[in-house]
Amino acid sequence: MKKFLGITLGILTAIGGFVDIGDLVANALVGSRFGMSLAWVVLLGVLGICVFAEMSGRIAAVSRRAVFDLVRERLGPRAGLVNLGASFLILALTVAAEIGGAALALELATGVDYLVWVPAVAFAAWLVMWRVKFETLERVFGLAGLALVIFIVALWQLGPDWGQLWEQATRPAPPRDEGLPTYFYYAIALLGGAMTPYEVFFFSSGGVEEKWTRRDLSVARANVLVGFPLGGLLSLAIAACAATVFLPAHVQVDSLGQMVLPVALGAGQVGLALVILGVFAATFGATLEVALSSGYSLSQYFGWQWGKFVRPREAARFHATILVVVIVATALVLTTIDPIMVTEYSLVFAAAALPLTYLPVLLIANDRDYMQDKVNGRFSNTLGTAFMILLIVVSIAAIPLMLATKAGQ
Amino acid sequence: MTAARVVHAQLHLLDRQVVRARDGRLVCKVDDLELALDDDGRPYVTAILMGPLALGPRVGGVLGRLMAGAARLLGATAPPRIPMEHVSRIAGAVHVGGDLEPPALEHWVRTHLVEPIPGARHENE
Amino acid sequence: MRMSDLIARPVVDSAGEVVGQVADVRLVQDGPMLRQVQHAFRVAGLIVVTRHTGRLFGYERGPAVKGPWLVRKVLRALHRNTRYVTWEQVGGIDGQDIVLRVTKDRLPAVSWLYREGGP
Amino acid sequence: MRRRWAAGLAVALVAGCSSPAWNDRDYELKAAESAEAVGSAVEAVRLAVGGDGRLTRPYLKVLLTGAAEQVQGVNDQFGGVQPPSERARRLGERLLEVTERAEKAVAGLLTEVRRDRVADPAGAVRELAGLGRTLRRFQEEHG
Repeated sequence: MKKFLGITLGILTAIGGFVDIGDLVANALVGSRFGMSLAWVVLLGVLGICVFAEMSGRIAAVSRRAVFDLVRERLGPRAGLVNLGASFLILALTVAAEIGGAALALELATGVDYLVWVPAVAFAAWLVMWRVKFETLERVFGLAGLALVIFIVALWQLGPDWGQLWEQATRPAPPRDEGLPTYFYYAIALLGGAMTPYEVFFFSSGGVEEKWTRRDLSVARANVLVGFPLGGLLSLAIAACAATVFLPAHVQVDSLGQMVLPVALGAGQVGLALVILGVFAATFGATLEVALSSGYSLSQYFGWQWGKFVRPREAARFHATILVVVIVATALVLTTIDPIMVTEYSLVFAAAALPLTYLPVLLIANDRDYMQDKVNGRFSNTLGTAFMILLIVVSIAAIPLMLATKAGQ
Repeated sequence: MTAARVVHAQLHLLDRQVVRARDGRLVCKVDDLELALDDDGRPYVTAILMGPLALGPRVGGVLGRLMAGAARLLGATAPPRIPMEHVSRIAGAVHVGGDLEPPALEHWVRTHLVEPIPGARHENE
Repeated sequence: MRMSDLIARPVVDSAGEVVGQVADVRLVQDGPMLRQVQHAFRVAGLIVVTRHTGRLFGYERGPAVKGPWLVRKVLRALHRNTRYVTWEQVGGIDGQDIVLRVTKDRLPAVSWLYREGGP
Repeated sequence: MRRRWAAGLAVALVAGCSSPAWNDRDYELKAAESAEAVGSAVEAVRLAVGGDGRLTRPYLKVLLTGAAEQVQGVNDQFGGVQPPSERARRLGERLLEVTERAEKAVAGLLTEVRRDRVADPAGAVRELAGLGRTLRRFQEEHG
């Protein structure tokens, strides 16, 4: 049991990273428009995030340094500041979207307008970050997010044409009524969603919060190898559900309510209750993950004391950052801006900034000053380099593709 | 006697995290290094400099000036320094001994914003 | 004086020819005693790059560093003209530039630092 | 860097909004897009109402509210575009006739759910399926 609870950091990171509000809807939308023909991107994203999360977990365990520490150390103060500005903007937007997402889940459960729930969700999230121990937070929300497994059950009960899903998945090309640029635009959005930088900010900082040491290297690795593939599996199940129910009916999913419909149709009211619980846990967990990440990245750039392993007064600037981010994000959601649209955009912007985060991780994982005998092997380096090339291509293509396809319309 | 240790300023010192050797608390980044000249006119490192007045000039541009300007507005005249003799280890982080004043901003945020909120002084549950 | 005053400063040789700019500063712990505790880090030399190619990432330091093959190759190609200047070869600072006592062709490549029998 | 992103965001947001139709073909494409959007909402409502017994009332209410708002939004937006010619005007009227029926159907279902539950699910599914087919055909003819 203790071993099992040891991997909840990976599960929370992955649930909050893979199946947060933006990805929930993006996966369902992609499933409803492209069937399973973009499944390869999710698999690629799982592999990529595993490679880099493993490196950043290893760095955290061996040197007790988290990712944004390394970003400034290797990119220098100026490029580091550019990355910080970009990341911070994306993080603040994402916090807004996640708060909105959790409130939308409550709306689905109660029928009461989501705007009413927004202040309550934001306050609860802040209170949890202020008072609850890191490990408790990670266990409660990581495990509650597992309710999303209902997507897999529902898919099975919907009784899809497995042969057809498989055929879509093995034929990676857009369906006849979709264009190639749109196809690649969504490929980038999915890859950006799978490899969002805050996943490694959070995962490595979480490792430091949990006081990982060299003895925990196997725990770190287990976290990566269980958490992220699980997140990927859920993403695929969401897309498959949408492909089964919505693709034949020509419905293009654009809301959280539509996104959970296949589960309700497949698994009934119990399924509906579970999926709403899962969505709430995932988005609320993501709120915590992203808001904490904003504190982590700012503090780690400037070298401030951060973390929940000290009393709040001893990490005053860290907690103040989180408080301000939550307040600003709440104000943003209350303007009634569509939270789902906000993440769709921030996913693509995040994709454009990926190399700036992952290059320093790759470099430090090779540095004996930090890693002593635990530097990258040839396997990690080969995969890491291949992904660096891919990420550079993605980052160059992301924004032009967004403009060319009018954000995938 | 072993050969004298060699490090590179940019690679091993600048922008590294400074931690308090006693308990691992995070102090600051190595924002810059202070140099003095020895009897033969050769420069050597006397202290680690921290804070916006050290980082601002390195960032440069409008942002860098803004950073330094904000610090001056709050009454800072020179960046806080940690003398090199307090440095006990240079590795993935720079470990320093001695007692350090909390930086001005941390102090201000602590007393004016964080401590008034209930629970600020307690361990998390 | 601060370390950042040295880094990124242009370097010219005794004939007035541009060598490049300072990318990193090599420090050796054999300076004056600090409060009888330890020796200070003394500036031993400058690593000078021909053009601004960003940070060195540590890959120019020779065989001691292992890294992804491709990244290593790219950085090595970018820094093939990187030179090492000992502090003794530095004449002084003239306005913006660091002026050397020797000509450019007398400066060793940085990889010389890591050869057997190097300093 | 940040400024470039902000500019990109602004352009993307503006591109998503309505703009005047330059010629007949442009208007026709706008009509097809609107038909697609309304069709998508109508089909989603059809699926939900068809599985009525399996959904909770608050959930169905939220889903229908969303769909009603979407259909109404598209109608308002498309109705606001000035047709460039007489032929285009007739095309637009043909579409609006269908989408306004869809708007009414969804709004009616929403009222029923607000009060209690859908009175005649089978009949509603038939009606929505018919609307969905019509819109789909329209989209394929003009898209």
